[in-house]
Formats: sequence, structure tokens, C-alpha cells
Amino acid sequence: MDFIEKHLLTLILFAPTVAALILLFVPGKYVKAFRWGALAASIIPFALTLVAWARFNPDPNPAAPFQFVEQAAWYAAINASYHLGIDGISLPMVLLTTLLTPLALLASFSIKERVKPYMILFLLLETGMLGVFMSLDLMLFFVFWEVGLVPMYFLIAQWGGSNRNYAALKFVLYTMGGSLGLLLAIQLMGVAVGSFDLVTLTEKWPTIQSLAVPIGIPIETVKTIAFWAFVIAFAIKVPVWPFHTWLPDAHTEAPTAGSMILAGVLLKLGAYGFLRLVLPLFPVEAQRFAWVLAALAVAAIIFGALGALAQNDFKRLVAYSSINHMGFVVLAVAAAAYTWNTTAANTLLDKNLALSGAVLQMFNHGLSAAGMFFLVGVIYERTHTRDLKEMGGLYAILPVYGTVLIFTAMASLGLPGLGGFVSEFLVVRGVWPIFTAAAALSMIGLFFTGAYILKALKLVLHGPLNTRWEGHLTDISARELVVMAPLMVLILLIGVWPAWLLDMINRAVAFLF
Amino acid sequence: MQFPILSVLIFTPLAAALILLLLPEEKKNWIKGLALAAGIIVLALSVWLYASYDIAAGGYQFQERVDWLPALGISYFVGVDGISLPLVFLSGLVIVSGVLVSWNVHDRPREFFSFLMFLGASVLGVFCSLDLFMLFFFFELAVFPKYLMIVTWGSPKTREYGGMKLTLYLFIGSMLALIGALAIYFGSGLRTFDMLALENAGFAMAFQRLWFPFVFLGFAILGGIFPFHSWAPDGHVAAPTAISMLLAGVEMKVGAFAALRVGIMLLPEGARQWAWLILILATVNVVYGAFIALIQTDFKYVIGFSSVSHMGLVLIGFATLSREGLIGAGMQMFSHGVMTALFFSIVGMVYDRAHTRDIPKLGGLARKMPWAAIGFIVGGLVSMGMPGFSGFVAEFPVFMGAWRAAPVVAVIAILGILITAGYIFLVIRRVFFGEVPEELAGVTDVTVKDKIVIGGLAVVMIGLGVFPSLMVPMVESGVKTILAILGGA
Amino acid sequence: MIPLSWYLIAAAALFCIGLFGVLSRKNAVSILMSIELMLNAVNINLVAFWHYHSQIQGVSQVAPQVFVAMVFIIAAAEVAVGLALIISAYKRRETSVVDEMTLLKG
Amino acid sequence: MTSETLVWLIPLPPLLAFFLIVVFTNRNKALSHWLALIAAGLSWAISMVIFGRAVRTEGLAEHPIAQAIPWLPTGTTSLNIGIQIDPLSAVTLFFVAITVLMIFIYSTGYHNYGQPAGQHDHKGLPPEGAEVEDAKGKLVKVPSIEPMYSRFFALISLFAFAMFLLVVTDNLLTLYVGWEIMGLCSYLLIGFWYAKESARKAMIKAFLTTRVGDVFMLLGLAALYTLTGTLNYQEILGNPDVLGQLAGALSPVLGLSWAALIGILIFIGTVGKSAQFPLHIWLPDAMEGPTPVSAMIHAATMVSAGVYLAIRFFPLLSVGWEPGAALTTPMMVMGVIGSFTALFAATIAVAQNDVKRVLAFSTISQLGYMIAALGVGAYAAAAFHLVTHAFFKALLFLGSGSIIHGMEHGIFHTHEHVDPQNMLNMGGLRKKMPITFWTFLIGGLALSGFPLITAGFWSKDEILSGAFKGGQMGVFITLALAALLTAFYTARQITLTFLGKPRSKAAEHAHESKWTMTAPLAILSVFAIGAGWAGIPEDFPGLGGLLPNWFEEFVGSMLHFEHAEAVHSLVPLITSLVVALGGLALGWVVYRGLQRPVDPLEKSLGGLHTVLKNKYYIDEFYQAAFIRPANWVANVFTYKILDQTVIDGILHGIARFGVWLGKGLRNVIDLPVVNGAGDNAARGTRGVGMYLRSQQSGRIQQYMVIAISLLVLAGLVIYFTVGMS
Repeated sequence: MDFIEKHLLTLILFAPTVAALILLFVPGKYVKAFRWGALAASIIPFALTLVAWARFNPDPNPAAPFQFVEQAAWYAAINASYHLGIDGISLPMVLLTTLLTPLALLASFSIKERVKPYMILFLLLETGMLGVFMSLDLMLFFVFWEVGLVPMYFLIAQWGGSNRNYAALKFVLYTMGGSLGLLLAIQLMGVAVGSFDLVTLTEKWPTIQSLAVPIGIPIETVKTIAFWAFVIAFAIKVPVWPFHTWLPDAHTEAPTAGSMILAGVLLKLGAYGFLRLVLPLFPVEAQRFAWVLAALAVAAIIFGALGALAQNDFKRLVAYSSINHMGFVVLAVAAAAYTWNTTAANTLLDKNLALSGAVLQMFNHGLSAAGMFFLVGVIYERTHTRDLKEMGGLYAILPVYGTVLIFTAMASLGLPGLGGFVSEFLVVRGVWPIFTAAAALSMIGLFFTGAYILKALKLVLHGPLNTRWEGHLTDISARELVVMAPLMVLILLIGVWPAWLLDMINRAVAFLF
Repeated sequence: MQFPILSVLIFTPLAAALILLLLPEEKKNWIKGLALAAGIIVLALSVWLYASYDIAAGGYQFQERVDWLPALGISYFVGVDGISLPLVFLSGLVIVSGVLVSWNVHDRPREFFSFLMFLGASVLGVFCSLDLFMLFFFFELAVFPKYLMIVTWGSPKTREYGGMKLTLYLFIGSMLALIGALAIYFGSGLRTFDMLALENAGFAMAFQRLWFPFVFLGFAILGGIFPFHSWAPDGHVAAPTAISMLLAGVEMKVGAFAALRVGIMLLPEGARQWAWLILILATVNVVYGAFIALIQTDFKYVIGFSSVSHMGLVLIGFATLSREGLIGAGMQMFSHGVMTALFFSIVGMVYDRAHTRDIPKLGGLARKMPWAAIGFIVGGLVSMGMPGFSGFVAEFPVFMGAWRAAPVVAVIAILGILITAGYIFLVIRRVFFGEVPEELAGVTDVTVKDKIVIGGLAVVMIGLGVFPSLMVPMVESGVKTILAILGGA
Repeated sequence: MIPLSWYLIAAAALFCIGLFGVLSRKNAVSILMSIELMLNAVNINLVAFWHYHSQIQGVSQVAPQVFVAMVFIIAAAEVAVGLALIISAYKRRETSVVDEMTLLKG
Repeated sequence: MTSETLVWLIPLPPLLAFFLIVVFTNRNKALSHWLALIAAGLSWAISMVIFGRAVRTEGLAEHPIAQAIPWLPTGTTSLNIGIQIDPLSAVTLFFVAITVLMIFIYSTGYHNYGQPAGQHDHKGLPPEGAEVEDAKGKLVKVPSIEPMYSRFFALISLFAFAMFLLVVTDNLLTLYVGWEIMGLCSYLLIGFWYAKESARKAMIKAFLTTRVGDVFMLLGLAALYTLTGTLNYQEILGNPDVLGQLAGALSPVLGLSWAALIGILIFIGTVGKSAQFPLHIWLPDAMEGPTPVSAMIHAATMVSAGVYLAIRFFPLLSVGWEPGAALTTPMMVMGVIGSFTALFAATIAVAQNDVKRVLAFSTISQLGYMIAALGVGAYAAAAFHLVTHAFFKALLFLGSGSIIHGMEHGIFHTHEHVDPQNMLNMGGLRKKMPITFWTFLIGGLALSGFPLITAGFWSKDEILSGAFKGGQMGVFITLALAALLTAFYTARQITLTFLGKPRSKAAEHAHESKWTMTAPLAILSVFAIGAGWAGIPEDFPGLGGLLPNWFEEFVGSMLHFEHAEAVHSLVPLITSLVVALGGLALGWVVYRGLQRPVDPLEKSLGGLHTVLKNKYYIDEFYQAAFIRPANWVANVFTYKILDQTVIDGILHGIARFGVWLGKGLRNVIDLPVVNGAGDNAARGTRGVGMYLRSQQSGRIQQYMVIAISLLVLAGLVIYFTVGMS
């Protein structure tokens, strides 16, 4: 027990890996063993996360901002250490990850061929994602940041749709290309500060006066370039317009569970990077370029919505909706960046609201987007088409599915009473006084959000029943309902009573920024 | 007088080579067995050395010294430090894997394995020698078996060309190096080839500036430095699998190692003077090699050029003359050695079964030979510097060093990583995934020995990537010495 | 008495004959004989100088004869080996003409 | 229980019913509708209790029944939500609770509870009716029960929940929550028969059109919350300082004060929800839904919500305005939009033949009345009309539903193919369905403001006099005209429907609906008359003062300034008398004794009639001006051009460049130069070797010749160089 308390994060982080290693030695023919084994293995970190949640003290303590901290020598030669810890921002993300992974695994019970590598990759993926949320060491952060890519690449390239190779390569190369700048910047910072520890860096880097680097340009310029390197890396992952085009392809081709995780968690890595690294490390630059971020975010919101409206491929439509929703997160980040050094009480409140909204939005979008992608997968497994034009009137033969779909779609539309609204309202409210025009423009996106969601519902559920499905389709199965139930419950819970989650986020945000 | 472990290490393969020649031709299993035994002994010894090296103390340990030609100041003088020890371990690994993957060589196995052992002995000798003359001796010892093995067992189309090209390049290289070395010998005025002595000879600035290029470039040619790299791809492609593994995995490190040991450590000021040139050439190596690998359609050429690209990182690490850079270079030498050995072994396995190396003709092999696929993927991830694998812990410091020395180099060279990712993913996809062409329908899975090789090498790379502390402190201790010299000079 | 130079001239002549034979004869055996001639030419010189020298100093030394004797022995051995080689070569190649033995041709 | 607790409980039963029906009982129709009915009944009972207590509370406006809990932690502070019952919400609660309950009861009948399931009925389509054997054993067609009966009750329960929530809450955020949930329900209910293409279009149209208003409203919320730090009614509207600050602060837009800007933003929300011009287009199409839904959405609840919001925020909209003083910008906007909508919709209503569409446009028009009333500052009058209108409009809609049912019955009987909703096919239903007739008549008279007895008269009269007092002649005249038209088309509707001779077989065989439908009509008609007497002005000649103008005092107490009592002029009174009676008479005269199903106005009005029939072509205009461009921007600009061409083009370009560069390096540098150098060097060496090789004849004698000649040469050289010296 004591061991568990001391190494809680490590256990959460590596439980999936260990499970994957064990599964590696199980002969591939025991398909059931892999399905249930992987599921069980992914539930362990979830349970442990609940333990962490229970023991987490939501009130941040200036002496020790992070909790469950673990530190061990890892790459002593360059002062990179195995340093884990979580706070009110990362804990919700960890919970989201450990919650979505079992659901995604349950969703992938329909995977028939090469179950063994699939499950193993999935578990490794979970470790990669968790690591990013837990790392307190920049190099470690980068390690997990990249590690997450590989399993996802193979998940897409192996179990994906018709155009999977293109999509997978685009995904991995685009993201890696984006992270090259990040890598360079991290190295530079390591050289300049002599440590990769986030806590140290956060103290030293923003105020550093001279770099230990024979580089012919003034330090401000260097910092600005480093800032952009960070921003672009994360912007690609979020993704912010115009770095988003990998997302629709990747989503469309990825297997259902892959899309769930991709939208549910991987996109959050980028946003989390903004919160955890960009704002604390580059406050000045961030403030100077906040307007650019805001502009891009608004572009993402509007063009994301319009792009979604333009789709006739159900999955692509949902993919574009992710761009639209994550735009709000970035918008909030931009607002916070713009006011990082404010002291005015009301501006502090605005910033606080915006950022709490952003984190909550990340969580909500994780739930609703995962749900949407899963539902798309459900219908795809039955109709073997994602073309909205070929569906229609399915509500009559899939009543339960239809109801669930409407619920989830409404959550993603931001219907008050469901999760999405609370976060979007907070963001808009927080951004309004800081970037009034941006907030106003984002309303256009909000309007078209409604438009494309309704378009999807109209083409899938309503209208005259496309007779080719008559009698061919079975309603959503119990297993699939089990996948959806937790998501729906959480969505409703956050919508009706956000305090249980928001309180923690709020304190953390208020403490950090 | 402690147990002369290094001598045993060096002469085991040599002895094995001679005994093999005396064995009767038809006793194939004896031959293989003996070769394997020798390899395993080497590996075991190297592991033992690695484990018992006193990192805290650092410096050259397990020294043995016997005067050989006192008049000329030549002595049999061996010892290992933090830089060479990982390479010794690497050699052990690659020799054993080499023996295992060439288990079913049918054409004159006796000579094959004997020469293999010769090669092994020579590389071990180079890594261990502390005497310039000995170093040269072992350095040249390798040429002969290399040439013969390529032209005898190499791929029929290009073996003469490749073998001759390789030999000529290396001769030119060693000629340059020899001139430089003699200059050092005479210039020092100490009349000794003892490198430890020569390190403190305190050569004059002008002298160092004049002779450093000879020594460094001479050896670096074997390290595949641009524009003298073109022997590497051709040679690797022409060579039989085991030799490609040794060539790319170890021989190129021999070059880099000698360039470090003789060039930088004996002529530190020269190194300082010429660092800029090396940086430029090495940077070209990285990007250029990667770009060319991107468009190769011959499976083996891809790997050949990737080696060129990766050795460029090693040389960059050297040229930064900074702590991180040198650590990175040391790590990269080992990591790349293991990685490329794995690559070539897998290319060999694929070729033995598919009888083609033409990437467009391959496909879907992951179903036929999953182990090979997994191994190649692991190797690929290492080579693209994917965190969690040895490549990352090696390249990361190199780039940090580059930041210290010349930031622009870091910025340009990082391109290499992206392009590497590009061609690795492309090759993985084209060779191992997709549909299986019908002419490959009969491809069989790899043998148990192959699996041992793949598994072993892969485990080493992952282990190192997850726990860099397994090797970094060792390298670091070696780097301390170098930094002391650089600081002192 | 006969002056030294006569001996030397004779020896030189003999040597030249031998040399000519070595260079001109086709048959390996005759080449071998020519070599013998050259060796003997050397012997004549040796003996002549020994005689001349002992007359001047009035004391006779042993070493020169030893030299000569050595040459004889070597010559004999050489002839033996040479003939053996030639015979074995003749056995293999059915000839003893050197021009036909060009295995070393590059 | 304390009033506070009770108020908390009001919205819950319908919500509970919704979840229970959706999750458990949706297989069982009876259980489902009983759940819904009981829930509605409970809410109604509690509401009545609360209303009673509210009426008896002194100074309710200043000290409303209120309670709040923290909901949204916002850093140090937190956003509270809670309940509040003040005069306005009390009266709203009153009529909402009753109409909702009535509509629930009505729905059971409307969806033919107790009838057999139709053999050919499909989910998502109106029931076609079922073939059953009657006593004589011959097959007859009878109405069949709605296939998605349970779902209907689930949805209207959710709808009711949202409405109650919206009424009892004490802050704008929760109001917005209820507001949007109602949006969802109306979306789902309008599209209840989703298999109909028209319904599918209408549901989206409704949601998106209202959403236009909603997003602006959300901005208003954000702005208000930012500036005041709260969304609570009392803290903003009940606090002159806050209002003053808002009025004082200048907004970045058009030099409006923040108060004006926020007011307008929120009002746009109202425009969307209450279907004011230019966002009115969704309401007529919303008639695709089942009739109870039309009644629910378009009379009692959703559209009222918009007006309720406007009334609720009147203090903000009118901040700085005193009776008689110049209007504030938002008030002007409201006055113009409201009165224009009133007239505009009335004109369209004249040319509609669908019994429900006429009512739909009349709803738009009546809502315009209320908005206009607010615009001229007739606060209490607006609220009053809201209440009365809710009653008689619900009555009318349910009545029309009953008519349609009767017609359908006739159609079943005659197998005639006529549109059961087209008034031109009706006529003479008075005898067939008496209860419906009388109740509908009451509703119609109330709508057209039949003097003295009907509720509509009093509320309309209040508005007109308000406009007149306020000196807003433009508004006054427009509204008067609208009232005239209203009376006209009401008369037209009643005449066409009930009077004269049947114009179709179906109409002849029409049949009175069952009690579950008629009972609500009766009850509502009581209120359609009685509700008016709560607000008879004191200064009304004759009747004035017989009853105290309770409504005025009760609701008027919400405003903090005293109503300047101008002397009551007879002009508005006479006007309203004239327009009401005149309009009714006119309509009766024109349509009396119409034989063929053709509207006489078509000839007399000619082209204008077609324009009106087509609702001034506004839908077509929007289609061309907004919807098609939006689709173009989405499909072509954003997706095809930006994403697929530009951005992806750049990416692919980079990739291709990489490969191109690789090929270039290999073919231009590596092969010719780097390789070439090495190979040529090798070739050179080889050449030398070949030459030397040719010298190796293998002739020993030749070698010796060379050797010796060299030796001689060397000897000579040495001789002549060394020997000479």
C-alpha cells in the first residue's frame, strides 16, 4: 500500500505497458484473452486514477504546486530526470485518458484481424498519452509526446480505411515535422538553462538574460523563435487552423477506437502543451503574439464549422467539428496569454474564467467527440458507408441509437444543460472583455456548429427511410451502450453540476496564472 | 600481473581464425560451432569488461604493455576507456550476430568464418590499442579479409566493383592517416608510438594545424565522411550480410574512433582549428545521406545511405568538442552500430527469402516474417531518433552540443531526422505492409537464430533508450579524458 | 711468369661467354651450364688474386681457397637443384625451353 | 413546505417523467402518458399554490420568493443559480401551468389513445388510420394511435420542464438553459414526423433561425456578466446603480451605451424566439408538428418565453426612460419591429388557407403587439396581453386541432382526398362539432378583441391606449390597422370553417372530437374570457373600477417609477371598438355563403394576394441571400479551395520537393561527382597497372637483359660521376 502511495503515478503510467509486455508473450490465437486482458489492464490505471482523484488536494499549495511527485535520475548527463507530478490541470486530463482508453478498447472488440498487435499498440498508446500529462521534465515530456505517435501511426496504417497509408503518413510526418522545432527549442533551453526540469525552467527561462550559445542574434529574437517553435508544434496537434488538414484524413481513416482516442485525448496534448509550457515559459512572447493566436483560433472556430458543414462523410464531419471545438480552447489560451501579467481583479477573473473554460472544454470535447466518433463507428459497422447521403430515416429502425446520437450531438452542439455549454460559455465570457471582436466572431462558428450538427442528424436519422437499410440494420448493442453510458452520464453530470470538476480546475488555474 | 583479459579478447578470434583454416572443409558444424564459440567468448569477455570497468576512476584500464620494438618505441600496449569499451561490447554483439545470421553460408564456410574472425580481431585490436603503431597494424589487418569476403561471398553483380572501391578508399584513407601518424611520431620528438605519451607531447600550433586534416580525414574516410562516403553504400550493398553488419556496424565506428583517438586526442588544437570544416562536412553527411536514402529503391542502399547520414551525427558530435556533443557521439556510435547491424541482418533475411532487394517488388512481409518486421520497425524508430529508443538518447546530446558549437548546424541537421522518418516509414510500409506479391507467396518466417539476433539487438536498443544510464556514465567518463585534453591543450 | 692481367682477361672472357649463354640459350640446361661458366670465371679470379697476393706478401692465406671451395660446393648444389627443377619442369611441360615457361606472365 | 422549496420542485416532475419514459416505460403507452400527465398535474398544483401565495405576498416585487445556490465556481467568486418568484414570473407561471396541463390532456386524445395501431403506420409519419370491423362486420377506417406515442409525451414533458425552469429561475444563465432546451424540444417536436421531408426541413429551419438570435443573446449574456459580474435579475434589474452604470458606459459599437447594446443583443434573442421580423420565418413552417406541439410552442410557452425575456429585461431596455420622456434606442427598435411585425404578419394571415398557418401568423402578429407595447413603455399591458394571448391562442390551436381531427374523421369515412387543414374545404362544421365551434368562436373573438367580454379586448385596448398615451402615433396607427386585419382574418377563419355549407364531403361527415380534446377547450375558453377582467383599467368608462385593475398593480409594481396617470382619452377605446367590430363584420360579409373552395380575395386583390400568399417571398429571399452563399463558402471556399487546394497543396509541394531534392542530389552530385571522382582515380591507377603488366613477359632472360643493362648503366653513371672526382 505504501508502495502504491509513493509510486501512484508511475503505476498509472506503466500499468498499460507492463500489460502490453505480458500480452506480447501470449500466442496470437487467443483473441478473447487479448480483448479482455487489454480491457482489464486499462481499467487498472483508471481505478488508480480514481484513487489519485480521491487523495488529490484540490487546494494548490505554493510550496508544492504538484502532487504525487516522483523524481528519479534518468539521463543525468544532461540533467534530465524522471520527474512526474500532477496538478488540477493535468489530473482531469489523466482521468479523461484513463477513462477513454477502456471504453475505446471495449469499442474495439469488433476488431477481427490481428487483435494481438492492435491491443498491445493501444496499451502503449495509453502510456504515451499519460506520460505527457504527467511529465514535469521537458525532455521526458518530449519523449512521451513522440512515443504517442508511433502506436497511433500503426493503428491508422494497419486497421484504417481505404486511404489509410496516405493519412497515416501525413499524420505522423506532419506531427513529427511540427515537433522538430519543439525539439530544437527544448535542446536550446536545456543548453541555456542547464536543466530540463520544468520547475527550474519556469523560474529561470523567462527571465534568462544570456544564452550559453554562440548564436548571432539578440536573445529576444531567439526566445521569439523558440516560442513559435513551441506554438507550431502544439498548434499542429490541437490542431489550429491552418495546420489542421491532417486531422480529417487521419480521423476518417483511423479505426473507430483510434478516432475516439485521437479526438478524445491526442488533441488535448496540444492544448495541454499550450497551458503547461507555452504560457509559463514564454509569457512575454505569448503576450506579444496573443492576437495572432486569437486570430488563428477564430479562424479554426469558423473554418472548422464551415468545413464540417461542407462534408458528406459522417466521420469527416465530426473530425472538422473537433477543429471547431478546440478553437475555443486556443482562443481562451490566447486571451490568458494577453493578460498574463494583469493585476486588475476583474481581468484576473476574466482570465481565470477563460482558462477554466478551456480546460473544461478539453474535458468535455474529449467526452463528446469520443462519443460522436464511436457512434459514427457503430453506424459504419452496420451500413459500411460513411456517406451521409446514403443514410436517412434511420431513426425509425434504430430508435435507441438515434436517441443516443441526438444526445451526443447536442452535447457537441453545446446545448445548455450538457457539458459543452458550460465550457463554451465560460470561454466566451472570459474572452469577451479581452478579445471582444474575437468572441463576437466566434459566434459565427457557434451558429454553424448548430448547422452542421443538424445537417448530420437530418441526413442520418430523419427524412424518408432509405429502403436499402430496411431490415438490414440492428439497433445499437448492449456492449456499445456500455461504451456510451459513461460518456453520456459524465456529459450530463458536467452540464448539470460542473462544480465537482470545475472547482479543482478553477483553483489550479487561479494558482498558476 | 593481472589476467591479460584484453589480449585474450583480441587473440581469441585471431586464434579461432587460424584454427578454422586448419579444420577439414567438410566439418561444417565444427566450423560454425567454433566461430560461434569464439564470438560468444568475445561477447562474454566484453560484457565482463564492461561490467568491471571502474567508471568512477575513469581513464584507461586493463592496460597491458609489452615492449615490441623498443628501438622505434613500438610496444604492444592495450587498454580501454569509456569511449572504446562500449565499442568493444558492440563488436562482441555484432560478431556473434554476424556468425548467427550467416549460419547457412554454403560456399566455403571455413574461409568465410575464418575471415570473419580476422575482421573481428582487427576491430577489437583497434579499439583496444593505446599504441599508434599497433592501432595501425590492426587497422590494416582488416583490409585483407574485408576485400576477400566481399569479392568472394558478395552479391555477384557488384562485388568486384564494391570490394575494390572500398579497398581503394580505405587505402587512400590509411595512407593519409599514416603520413599524419608518422608526422606525429617524428614531430613529437619522443620517438615513441605510445599514445598516452603523445597526448602530452604538446605539439606546436602550426604543426597541429598542418597535420590534423591528414589524420582525421584519413580515418574519417572509413567513418564515411562526405565526400568520401561513396565507398560505404556500394561496399555495404556488395558485401554478404554478415560483412555488411560488421562494416556498417563496427568498421565505420573504427574509422570514427580512430579519428577521435588519433586526430582529436593527439592534435586537440588542430581539431579546434578545423572543427568548422568537419562540422560542415558532417552536416552535409546527415542531410545529404538522408535525402538520398529517401529516393533509393534498393532496400540495402537505403540502409547504406542511412548509415552515411547517421555517421554524420557522430562526426558532428566530435566536431562540437563539447561535453554533450562527445557524449552524444559516443552513444551514437554504439546505437548506430547496433541499429545498422540489425538493419542489415534483416535486409539479409529478406533477401535470402525473397531473392530481391528491389523495394517495389516487395510487400506485405509483416505477415510472412513478423519478427523481421518488428525488428525493422524497432531499428527504424531508433534511426529516426524516436524517444524511448537508443537513437534519441544519442542524438539529443549531439544536438545540444551542436547548439553550443554552431546552432545553425543543429537547425540544418534536424532536417535529417524528419527525412529519416520519411524514408523509414515509407520502407516499412512498402516492404512489410500492404499486399503480398504472389511471387513472394512462398516466403518463410525467419529462423530461431535470426530471432535471437533480432531480439537481442532490439532489446539492447530499447533498454538503452529507456535507461540511458546503462551506458551514458561510461561514455561520460571517457569524455572527461578528452575534455581534459581539450582543456589542457 | 704469367702476369695477373692474363688471368683476369681469361676470366672476364669466360664470364662473358657464360653471360652470353645465359641470355641467349633457349635450353634451360645450357643456361645452367652457362651459369656454371660464370661461376668458374669468378673462381679463376679468386685463385689468381690469391696467388698474386701471396707472392707479394710472401705468406699464403687459407681464406681464398675456402672461398673457392665454397663456390664449388654452392655451384654443385645449385646445379643439382637446378637440374632437378628443370627435370620436373620438363616432366610437366614436356619441354626445357625457357621461353615456353611464362607462367609468371602478368 | 416553504415556498422556496416548492418553487424548486416545480420543474422537476416533468423532467423526471421525461427520463422515466425515455429509459423505462417507452414500450408502454399508457404508463408513459400517465407519467407525463401526473407530472404536469403536479407542476400545475404546485404552481397554483405558489401563485396563490405570491398574490397574497405584500411587496412581492421588492422581496420576491428567492433562493440561490452556488453553481459555477469562478475563481474566488462563484456564479449562483436559484429560483425567484416575483409578480411577473408568478403570472407567467400561472398561465404556463394551466395551458401545459390542458395541452397534455388534449394530446392523449389528439394522438388517438385507445385506438388500434394502424396496419400501415410508420414511425415518423402521421398515423394513416386503421382498418377495423365494425359491429356489422364490414371494414371501416378509424383513426389509429400514434406509433411514437410515448416519445411524444417524453418530449413534451422535457419541454414543459424547460419552460418551468425558464419561468422560475432567478438569473439569465438558467433562463438561457431552459431557453435552449426548449429550442431542442421544438426542433424534435416540429420534426416529430421526421419522415416527412417538409418536417425535416422545418425542424432545422426552426432551430437555426432561433439560434441566430441565441448566439447574439449569448454575447449579450457575456457582456452583461462581464460588466456586472452577475446574471441575477435582482442584482442587475433591481439595482438602479448597476443600471445607471450600464447606461453611462459607452460601448464600442455605434456609440451605443452598454445598456443599449446589451439590451439590443438580448432583444435579438427575443426576436428569434418570438418569431419577430426578420426572424419570423420559422414559425409558420413549425406547423409541421402535431397540433398540440403547435399550441405548446406557438401559444403557451416558447414564443411567450421570448416576450417574457423582453418584459423581464424592460428595466434594462428602458433604463433612463420615464413615461412621457424620449424612448431609449432599444425601445425604439422594439416599437418599430413590434408594430411592423404585427401588421406584416396580419397581412400575410389574410391570404392563408391552412387553418393552422392562419393562427401561426396571427401569433407572430400578436407577439408583435406585445413587443410594440414594450416599445412604447406599456409594460403591464404587454405582460397582460402575453397572458391573455397565451390562453386564447392555446384555445384556438387546440380548437384547430380538433377541427382537423373532425375533418380527418370525415375523410376516413368518405375516402375523399382533400387537405383536412385547408379551410376552403370546410364549412358548416358548426353543427357537426358544436363544442369546438363555440370554444373556437370564443377564442376567435378574444383574438380579434371583441369588446368588453373577451380578454383580448382588454389587453389590446391597454396596448393601444398605451401607445396613444405614449404619443407614439406611428405605432398606434400601425397596431390599429393590424387589429383591423386581425379581426378580419379571424372572422374569415370562423366563417370559412364553421358557417355556411360544407364545401367537401369530408366536411359533411366531420365529427366532434372526444372529451379529452374538448374538455381542455372548454376550460381554456373560460380563461379566454375571464382573464381579461383581471386588468380592466380604473378609468374605463362605465366598467372602470367595478373590479380593481389588479393586474396593473400586481405586475406594474415590478417597475420602480410611478406610472404617470394621463387622463384616459377615448380615442384608443373607440379605435379598438371600430377595428374589432368592423374587421369581424367585414370578414363575415366577404366569406359568408362561399360555395366553391376559392378565396374571393384572389380576384379582388390579384397580384397582391399571391405576394401575401407567398409571405412576401421572404423565404426565397433568404435562400438566395444567406443560405446559398453560406453553403458556397462552406463547400467551395473553405473546403475545396482553402483546405484541399491551398493548405494541402503546400504540404504536398513540400513533400514532392523533398523527393525531388533527393533525386537531384543522387543524380547530379552523388553519382557523377562523388562516385565519379573515386571511380576515375581507381581507373587511373588501374591504367598504370595495365601498362606495367604488359612488361611482364615472363621470360627470365628478358628480365635479365633489362636488369643487367640497368646495372651497367648504373655502373657507368657511378664511374663517371664518382670515379672521376
